Amino acid sequence: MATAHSRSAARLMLSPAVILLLGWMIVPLSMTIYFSFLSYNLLMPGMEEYVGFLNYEYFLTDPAFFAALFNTLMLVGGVLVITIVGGVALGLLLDQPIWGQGIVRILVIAPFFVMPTVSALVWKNMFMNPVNGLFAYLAKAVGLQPFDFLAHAPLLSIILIVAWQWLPFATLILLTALQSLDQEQLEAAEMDGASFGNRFIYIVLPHLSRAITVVVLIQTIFLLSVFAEILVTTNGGPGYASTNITYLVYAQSLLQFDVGGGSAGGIVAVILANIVAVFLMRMIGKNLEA
Amino acid sequence: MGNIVLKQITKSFGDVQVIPPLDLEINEGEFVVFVGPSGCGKSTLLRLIAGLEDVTSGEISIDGTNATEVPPAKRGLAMVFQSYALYPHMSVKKNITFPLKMAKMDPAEQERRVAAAAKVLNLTDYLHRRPGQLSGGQRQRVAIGRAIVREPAAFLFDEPLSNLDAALRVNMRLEISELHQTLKTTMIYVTHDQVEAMTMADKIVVLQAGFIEQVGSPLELYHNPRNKFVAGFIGSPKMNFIEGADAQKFDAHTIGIRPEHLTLSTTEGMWKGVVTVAEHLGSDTFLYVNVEGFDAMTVRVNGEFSVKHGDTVYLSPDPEKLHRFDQQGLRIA
Amino acid sequence: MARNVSNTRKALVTAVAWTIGILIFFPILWTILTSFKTEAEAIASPPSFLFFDWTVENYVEVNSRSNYPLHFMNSVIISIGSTLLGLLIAIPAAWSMAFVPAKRTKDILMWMLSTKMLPPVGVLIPIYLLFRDFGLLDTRIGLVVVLTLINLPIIVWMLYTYFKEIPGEILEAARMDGAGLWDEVVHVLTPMAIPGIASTLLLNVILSWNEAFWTLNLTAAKAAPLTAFIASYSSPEGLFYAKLSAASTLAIAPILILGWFSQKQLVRGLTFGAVK
Amino acid sequence: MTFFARALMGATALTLAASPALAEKLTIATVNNGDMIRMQKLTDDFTSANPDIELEWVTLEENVLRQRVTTDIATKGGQYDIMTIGTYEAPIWAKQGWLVALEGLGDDYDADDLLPAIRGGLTVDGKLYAAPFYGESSMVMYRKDLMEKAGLEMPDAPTWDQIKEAAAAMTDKDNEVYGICLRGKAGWGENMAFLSAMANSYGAKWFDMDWKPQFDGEAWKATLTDYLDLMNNYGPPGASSNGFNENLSLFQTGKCGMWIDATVAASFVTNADDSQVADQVGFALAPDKGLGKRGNWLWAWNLAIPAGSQKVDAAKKFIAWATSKDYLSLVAENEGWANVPPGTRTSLYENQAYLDAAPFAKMTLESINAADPQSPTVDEVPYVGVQFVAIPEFQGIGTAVGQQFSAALAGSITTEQALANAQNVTERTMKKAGYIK
Repeated sequence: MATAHSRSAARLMLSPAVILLLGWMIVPLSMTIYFSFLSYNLLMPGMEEYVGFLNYEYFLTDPAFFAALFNTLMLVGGVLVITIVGGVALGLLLDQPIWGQGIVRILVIAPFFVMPTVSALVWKNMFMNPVNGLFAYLAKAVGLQPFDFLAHAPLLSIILIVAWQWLPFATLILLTALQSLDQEQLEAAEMDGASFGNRFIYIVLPHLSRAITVVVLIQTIFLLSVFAEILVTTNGGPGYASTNITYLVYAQSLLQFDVGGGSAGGIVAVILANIVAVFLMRMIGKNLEA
Repeated sequence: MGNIVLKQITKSFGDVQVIPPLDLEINEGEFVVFVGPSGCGKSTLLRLIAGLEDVTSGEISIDGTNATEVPPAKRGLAMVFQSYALYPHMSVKKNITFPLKMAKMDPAEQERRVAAAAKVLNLTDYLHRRPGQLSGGQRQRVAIGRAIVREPAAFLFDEPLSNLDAALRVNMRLEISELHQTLKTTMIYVTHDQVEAMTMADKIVVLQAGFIEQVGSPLELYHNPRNKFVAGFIGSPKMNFIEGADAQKFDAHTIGIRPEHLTLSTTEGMWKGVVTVAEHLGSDTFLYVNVEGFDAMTVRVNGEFSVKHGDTVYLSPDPEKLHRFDQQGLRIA
Repeated sequence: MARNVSNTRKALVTAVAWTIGILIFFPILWTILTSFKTEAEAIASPPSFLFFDWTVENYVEVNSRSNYPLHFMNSVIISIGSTLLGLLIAIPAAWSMAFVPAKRTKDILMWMLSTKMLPPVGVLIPIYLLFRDFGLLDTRIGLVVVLTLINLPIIVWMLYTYFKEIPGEILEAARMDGAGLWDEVVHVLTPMAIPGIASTLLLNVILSWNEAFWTLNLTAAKAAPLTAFIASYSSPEGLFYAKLSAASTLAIAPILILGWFSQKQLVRGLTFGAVK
Repeated sequence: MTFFARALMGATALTLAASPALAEKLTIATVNNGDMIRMQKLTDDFTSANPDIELEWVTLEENVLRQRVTTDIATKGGQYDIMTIGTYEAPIWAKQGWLVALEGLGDDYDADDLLPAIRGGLTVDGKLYAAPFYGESSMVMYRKDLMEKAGLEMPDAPTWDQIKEAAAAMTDKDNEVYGICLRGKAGWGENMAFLSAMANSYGAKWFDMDWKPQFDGEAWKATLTDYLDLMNNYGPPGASSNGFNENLSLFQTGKCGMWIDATVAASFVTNADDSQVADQVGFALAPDKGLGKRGNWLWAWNLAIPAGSQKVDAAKKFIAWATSKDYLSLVAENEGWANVPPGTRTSLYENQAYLDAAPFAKMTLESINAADPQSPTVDEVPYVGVQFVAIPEFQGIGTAVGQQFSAALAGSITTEQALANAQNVTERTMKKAGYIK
């Protein structure tokens, strides 16, 4: 609702952002599409030739591709589940009256500030290392064999590291949402005879749905392109056990310097990301309208 | 200054026409109230005059010049919003000064006008407070202050009292009326409350679904409503409407009779009914009477009149004050 | 919370909350502690918690090997620069989306967000070639531009949700009061949205500070921020836990301190108007 | 577009101009290895002699470094004036014309003093394209005390069977002593460097003369089986993520009985400051299987100048300084002879002071001389390179195969699966690249 004047002003003010993002998307993307139809190895310049869909064929039939697809979904899903369940639990806990709430909140929020590279290095070397790591020490102290996290549960280990980084984010949003819950509603439900569990399911959770939606949306955006954590800890291995799509594309284009193959992979990743985006927007768009 | 003429203006949002072709003339110095049920287009009409919305077709002229394409700031109008729309990050003084600053007025003149407005509105002691530290009535006055310093051609009020409690509302109503007496500037006032319309207006414009149902002075509307809608909308409690055989007796499709124009008797009358609720207000008593054959009727009687729930009473209309309407709801003269 | 809670219960909840808080914080604490150990002590078994010979030799070593002040300044300039530039572009965009919504506003917003889902590795080579041609490799300006672009969708979205909470009538009042578009945005909207803008700024400084792909791949020496600094300690020959810890502490400390000091603002920023 | 480009370039030019441009600045990309870091600390010696040259260091972890410099040189990004590159890259890049030939490094540079095996790997068409900073082969490092305790003696040139016997004898898992530590972390420069070299001694090879991958052969099967056998029975936990550095710290903290890895490690494990077992380390040649090849590799980290650099003269000056005989003496003066970068110059191995200080010197030299990149395998092969195949595709397939073997070590797939996958991955890449139809 506005005048033609303000509408054209609005278009003018929106345009820098749209044009920049469009440029940022289209220029490299069209180059990538172009490269994806070439046989183009960075180490052999001057040998580029048109090869049709060969790069796509190789990328999509690569046994690593399906592993990577699965791992990507597991990684995103796993981290989302851990952070949301953990975030709700922590939120409920911190919503209680406690001494030193401010300090606890500072402790809980801290991992969010840590660079992904640093957190991966610290977890890998100082905690998960089966010989010198702290977990190995604890295991030995109670008489257990140290567990080799990155070799025997590589994907889970990465999920844990990433979840550690994102738990503060989820906790804070959910905590704030909990704090805005009308206390009278809960009391009314209690008067109506709802148990704690019922109050949680019928009152608290619906109230949190919007906050959970935001957590899912934002985290998915970042989790789809988790990269540094894998590069630092497992290099995608052993085998393809912790290779996600992003890492697979990286391996193609920057380990093998197969720019053609990497570009095809990049385009496939873009398509997949858009499928996820559409799903997400459908699911979430409604929840955000209100 | 302050003569506003609307010629054949229409407004559509997409395919929906919210204002069909409409003509209206507002004279200089008039206090005009747009009244109607919510969604009748009265706020949209005000926003069209303000320039916050474009007209789809037609022409708006202010003081004889065509203002249809003129941006809001240049129309020389001031507006008071329902939510007051004060700038929360500015002090009262800065709020009031803002339009003057935007007009790049001489600072000394700015000072003078703000001081004058503050004095008129009793805001002098609050000039350095933020809107958040003021009561609802004070905020309302700041919003008005911000409007008057500009010395506009006309004031536009968009339901300005709806966020105030009942007592304050009566006060502010008086203050705005007084302000109008002092300034003698055109004022256009939008409300859904017919009491505000009746008490403040020189001229009432009754709107329904974007149509102007009737334009006239408060008493004109009260006494000679042009149609059933206006008759039902103006006046409190609402007019009683009777259809069917009883209306036929008066050569009409529908007859309307105001609660204050019914006489009540415990012994005889035209219609017999049973009292369902009696509201004793002290000076007056409103009775809701279930009359056989048609709906409940409202009757206004003297406060001393003693009846209670379940009593049987007889009602008779004052034939002089009877309103008759045809099948289309138009008044039969 | 008008209810009275017994002190026993409060003590119990406090104990649980503190335990969990410390557990979550522990990796960071451990890193900081390790940075003050000698390399041998850093891998000693059993590990020493507080009672070891505190030493700053790792910090001395890190500072003699790397130009920490340069990397630090680069991180500051790049993260703040890109955030400010982003705000400059995003404020008008968010204004127009929030106050003059069109049919496709929601779609544009979602499209903007979806550009963030593209894997950056897929477009590194094209961007590298473009940067080379524009002479932007290893320049702060180049990184500011890239980080602005990758964070722009988030900035626009956050501002949009904040602006939506500002009643449109206030902007209309400004328009009636004779404010032009510029005055409206500068004198009315921006000051009213200061808390929202501040938290958007904070969150984006953090995201830019920690961005490790573009900052590492588009820089060499002059513009390399702390993410590149860390890359030189990640797995050298010999024992390195203590030096890695010192370097890590140096890399995360500034943003950790900033985050803690501005915690309240940030929490609002993180909630994205999600909680309304 | 051009306007935009110019505006941006103008803006960058302004920022660049802001820094004092009196001295010539060299941007040097290096790997974060000990010898390189030592060089960084000693550069005052160079800059005081060359006040008009300033040095800027980009120190990165090996994998990141390789990716950064390769991207930069292949796209002609021009971010570095001097790059640290390996023996693998040098010939490939030189053939592409990406490197400046290192002629005129000064009269006293004495290129003929460089070890022939190392120099040969860096020479293309008779010209040197990269100057070796340090060179290495691989050898067995073992704990003399543990061998003695086990009642065994390590021959100077052991066989794989003797290695296995020793590993079994030394393993004492209760006390966290593991008989043997080997690389397990996936990567063509990590586990595959070791495994390719080991495979050479088993008579295995990457490709036959038709570039057909050979992982389906018996020789590779024997190699991988023995490797897994050794590691599963006598290796440390978490071996599948152990690379050079991880094993080094394990060995230094006394957790390994033997370690077969780069000869440069010798100076670290015998350095009493870092190593808890410094005085107990013995050295032996890499093992063999009696087929005429030993399982040792050949590698050097080298300094090279990308073609198109505007600062070739200054860069040459620096390279001449960093890889000179004088630099070796400089390190010896400051840090002792044991810490000089090894494996590049014949004269070093004729220097009695060095031989006295470095008990591993003789074995290092012998190992380096025993490696022959031109003829790495028992059978004839179409490629050059001991623990790598000097073709551009190798980084990709080497790492992919390394992932499979690492997965086999982690126990998530079987030996047969690993070999089949390796064969498949290699075949696909070679087909795509057009080596085989």
